[in-house]
Amino acid sequence: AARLAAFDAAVAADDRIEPRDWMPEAYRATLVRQMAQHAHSEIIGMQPEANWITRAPSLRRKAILMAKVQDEAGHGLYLYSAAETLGTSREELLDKLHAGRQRYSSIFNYPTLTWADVGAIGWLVDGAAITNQVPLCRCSYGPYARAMVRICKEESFHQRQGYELLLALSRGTEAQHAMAQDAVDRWWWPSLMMFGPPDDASSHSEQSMAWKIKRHSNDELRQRFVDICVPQAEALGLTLPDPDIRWNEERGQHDFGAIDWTEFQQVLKGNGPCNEQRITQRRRAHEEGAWVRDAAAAYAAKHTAPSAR
Amino acid sequence: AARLAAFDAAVAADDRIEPRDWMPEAYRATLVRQMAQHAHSEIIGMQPEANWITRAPSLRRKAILMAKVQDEAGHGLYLYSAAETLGTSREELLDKLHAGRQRYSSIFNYPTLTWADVGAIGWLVDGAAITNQVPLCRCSYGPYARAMVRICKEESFHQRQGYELLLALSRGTEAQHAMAQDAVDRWWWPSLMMFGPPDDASSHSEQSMAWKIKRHSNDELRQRFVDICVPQAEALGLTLPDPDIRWNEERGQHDFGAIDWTEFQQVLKGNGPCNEQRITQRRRAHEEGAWVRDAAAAYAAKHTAPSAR
Amino acid sequence: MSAALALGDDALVLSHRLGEWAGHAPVLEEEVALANIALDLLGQARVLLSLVGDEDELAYLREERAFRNLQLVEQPNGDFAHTIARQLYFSVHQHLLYERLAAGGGEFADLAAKAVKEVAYHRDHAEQWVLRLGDGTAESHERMQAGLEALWRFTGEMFQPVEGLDAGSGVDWEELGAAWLSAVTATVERATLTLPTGPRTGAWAAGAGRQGLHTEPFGRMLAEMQHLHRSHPGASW
Amino acid sequence: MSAALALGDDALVLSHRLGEWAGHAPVLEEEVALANIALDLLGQARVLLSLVGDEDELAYLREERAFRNLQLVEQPNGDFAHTIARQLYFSVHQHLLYERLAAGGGEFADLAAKAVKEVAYHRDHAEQWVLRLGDGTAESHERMQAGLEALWRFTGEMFQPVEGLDAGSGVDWEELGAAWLSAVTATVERATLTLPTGPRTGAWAAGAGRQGLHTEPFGRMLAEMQHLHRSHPGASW
Repeated sequence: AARLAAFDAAVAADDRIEPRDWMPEAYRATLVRQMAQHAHSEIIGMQPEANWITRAPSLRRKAILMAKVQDEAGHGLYLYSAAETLGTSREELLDKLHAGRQRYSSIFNYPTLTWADVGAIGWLVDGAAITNQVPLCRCSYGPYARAMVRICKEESFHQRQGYELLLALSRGTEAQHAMAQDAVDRWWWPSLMMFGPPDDASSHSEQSMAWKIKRHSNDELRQRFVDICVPQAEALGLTLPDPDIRWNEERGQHDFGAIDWTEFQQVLKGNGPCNEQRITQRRRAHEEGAWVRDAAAAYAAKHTAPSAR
Repeated sequence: AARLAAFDAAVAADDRIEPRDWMPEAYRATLVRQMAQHAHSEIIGMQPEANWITRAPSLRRKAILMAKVQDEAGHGLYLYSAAETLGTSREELLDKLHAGRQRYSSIFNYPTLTWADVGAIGWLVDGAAITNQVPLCRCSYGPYARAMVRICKEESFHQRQGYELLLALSRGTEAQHAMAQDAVDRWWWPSLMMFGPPDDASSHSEQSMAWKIKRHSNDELRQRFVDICVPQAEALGLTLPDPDIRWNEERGQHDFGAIDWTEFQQVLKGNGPCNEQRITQRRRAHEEGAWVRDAAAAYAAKHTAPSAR
Repeated sequence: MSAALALGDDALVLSHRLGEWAGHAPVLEEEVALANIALDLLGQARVLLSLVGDEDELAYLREERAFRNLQLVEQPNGDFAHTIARQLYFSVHQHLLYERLAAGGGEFADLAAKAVKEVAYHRDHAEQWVLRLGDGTAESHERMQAGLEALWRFTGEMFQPVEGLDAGSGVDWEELGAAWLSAVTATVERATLTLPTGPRTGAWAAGAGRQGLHTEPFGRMLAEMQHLHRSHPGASW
Repeated sequence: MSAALALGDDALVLSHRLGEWAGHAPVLEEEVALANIALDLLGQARVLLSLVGDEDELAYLREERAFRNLQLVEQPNGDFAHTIARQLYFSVHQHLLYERLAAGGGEFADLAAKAVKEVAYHRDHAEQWVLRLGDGTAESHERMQAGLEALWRFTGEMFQPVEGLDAGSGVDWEELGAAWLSAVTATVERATLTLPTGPRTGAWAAGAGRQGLHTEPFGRMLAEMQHLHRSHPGASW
């Protein structure tokens, strides 16, 4: 009880909880679940973009895209490491991902159909991710907060690159402009769904807010995202596919249309366009890599410094 | 001895030897070897052309190419069937091919690097094959001769299509013309090698001539081929890559340059550009298809007409 | 002409996928058979696309989002059982559709009447192989079942009405869907296999191919198919 | 400028092949490492191609026969051991070559001096993995040996003089070949593997990449790489 009081006090004082500190089991479990989902999203999220590395239309863009996908692998590494501070190994978390017992962000179950999708992912998907993640830099769990600082910095770089890619297309040929508009049409609504169900239907939120893992509600963040995107879309010369978007003087925010939560639920349930494909590729890479990991382990065991034996 | 005399008489009289007829073991062995090599060449020969089916530059050409590759599979079927009349199963012959104990024509160890190569294979490789094969339509062994009649008819169709493909390129854009010339430059010499070593170095020829399996020497056929190609190249507006080609009034034939038999021997020995690739693809297709063949056999066994059980 | 484009693209794309088998088939007879089917489909595609415009411009110069084929036909070949599952689902559909179009007397009646015989052969080829693989060995049974499962989710799209094909041309889409289901069920059961039970379209992917929404492997297929043609703008071949 | 084209194409093509690993690597650390190497090579390629002309025109608008890269670097990835074998053969060569170019004071000296550090890392990465796989498990040993064998025949081409790179730029090709052989032999033996013994070039393929003669998989690689760029003539990206 004393430990719980100390924990509560630390959280209340906006102190950081560190791995060696005592913490409630539910807090630990919530963090592991969230960090794992976040790490999984980084590595599954490599797939839709990697789909275009080999077809990038200029060497400059190819270098940018490769570096971005590499950063995502790097983010996966930080996040799995941060989760390890809570006593769960990467191997364990990957097994859960492959068995379908842990999730990754549903957004990556949509396909990248054209080059413009790479831009739309940068602008909208990374944009939504940042909106979600910036508050996590002040999360009560230290290792997670510190990982997020680094990740957010890189993500905002990616977001600007995505925006700039779309801008080049929007100002390019007619076909390029159409490609950019088409991508925004397809990615806009799924991006809004990235903030999760509406507040009145969200189950985990309250406790997470109390623990200062989460600091804003889904709907608050979604509104913030819409307000950021509307002027950016205008600057891009592209239209957001929602006729109901308009400035609401009274609220000082944008109104926007109703989200089709049926689609969200379907994708979440595994019936999205790429659920099967993403998890299959991930499992296959892992299985086909097993002999490599085994070899590295066997070699390390053979060649440990003799003094350590 | 009486049987041998009857056999010799039949061959001398240009009668056909049929499967039920007695024949010398060496005659049978020579035929099996030659027909197997011929059948193997058809199925390995599908690979360099199939390499371009998915990239054919017009739907008309794609249809022509698909049909051609299909014909080659069909020729393989006739020839394996013809070989079966001598008591060797297709399975057995394929095993020998896959084990490297029987050969296929070395020409297929060269890669198809551009679309024009499809034309050059049709014009030159099929052209050389026909020159070799037309006399086989009068081969002393009936089933082989009859298979060759059908095959030659289709091959000469392919040869004309190859010629026409090259003609379209030669008369097309500058880049297309260059592509055609480049292909002819690469395929000309290997095509001349298809007739086998020069007569003074050829081991099997004499006996085969006596048995009327072979009716012309390697050098005779090679000369015939050169004489056919020279005016065709001119009509195509393409150059044969041999500065020594010139009309010899005295002989009434074309002179031509010396062949690099070192290259021929290297390719024959397995060191050509695609030897490894061709046989690996063939083996893999066979191995990966094993479960399909097993299933078909198991099904057939289960569902044989009850009366037959 | 969107119906001609839809049917033409189905034939064009499936023909291409079957063409990828050349040199890789499990047995020589199947090199011949798969090429045969691919050639029939390519022939159909050429007739149908020519109703819309220049066949080569349409095949080689459209971008991915302008193709109107079913997502089913663009799926990669996988193993032989996977290809056969795709053949079963598509050829039963095409056979039933072309029968109805031929009988319906609409604008595609002649074309369908000409093609229906070859399509019946494609269907027979697929059904025979489903029987052999389903009722062959344990391994082939398992692979055939896996092929049927993997592609099941793409089958719903086949029965979403195609603009330009309606009662006037002889097609009642609901009836077509029911006829397909009963034909496929019969074959699957005879082959000792089990009809898949999952959803027959993805949430967002429902009928998406006809609206130009495809799957990721399709873009790579088009890159290979179109590269040479696009490399020589304006050239004749 | 044919030397810049040769070296630039080597880097461009190998970078592309390594980029194909993205999302498929056996372990997350290798996603990072392979992408790192691919990025270094792409950077080199951009500098080198820019010496010759517009980097994108050269990368996207040349036909297969105009590429001057070694056949080694265009070989498909195969399994991880196959990729590592390709990395070993190439990166040891590139490291030794760039060391000599940097020291030689010729026209590529500055460029090579800048790149030699990253190339040393590529070499170290490859050598470490050859050790781990060769001296790891029985399976990894066998796969690593198979990778070395399969690519051995493409190694001879690396030591055929490149026009524009001679004694003046610090390269003695025979000495380079000997240095390579001794370095590769040392690593292979430390890894308990056996140096392959077959011929080091195909008869007709000897040094063929530098003359624009490539292998069949390269054409498909280019189709994928160039398709989008070629689909929008004149567009900026």
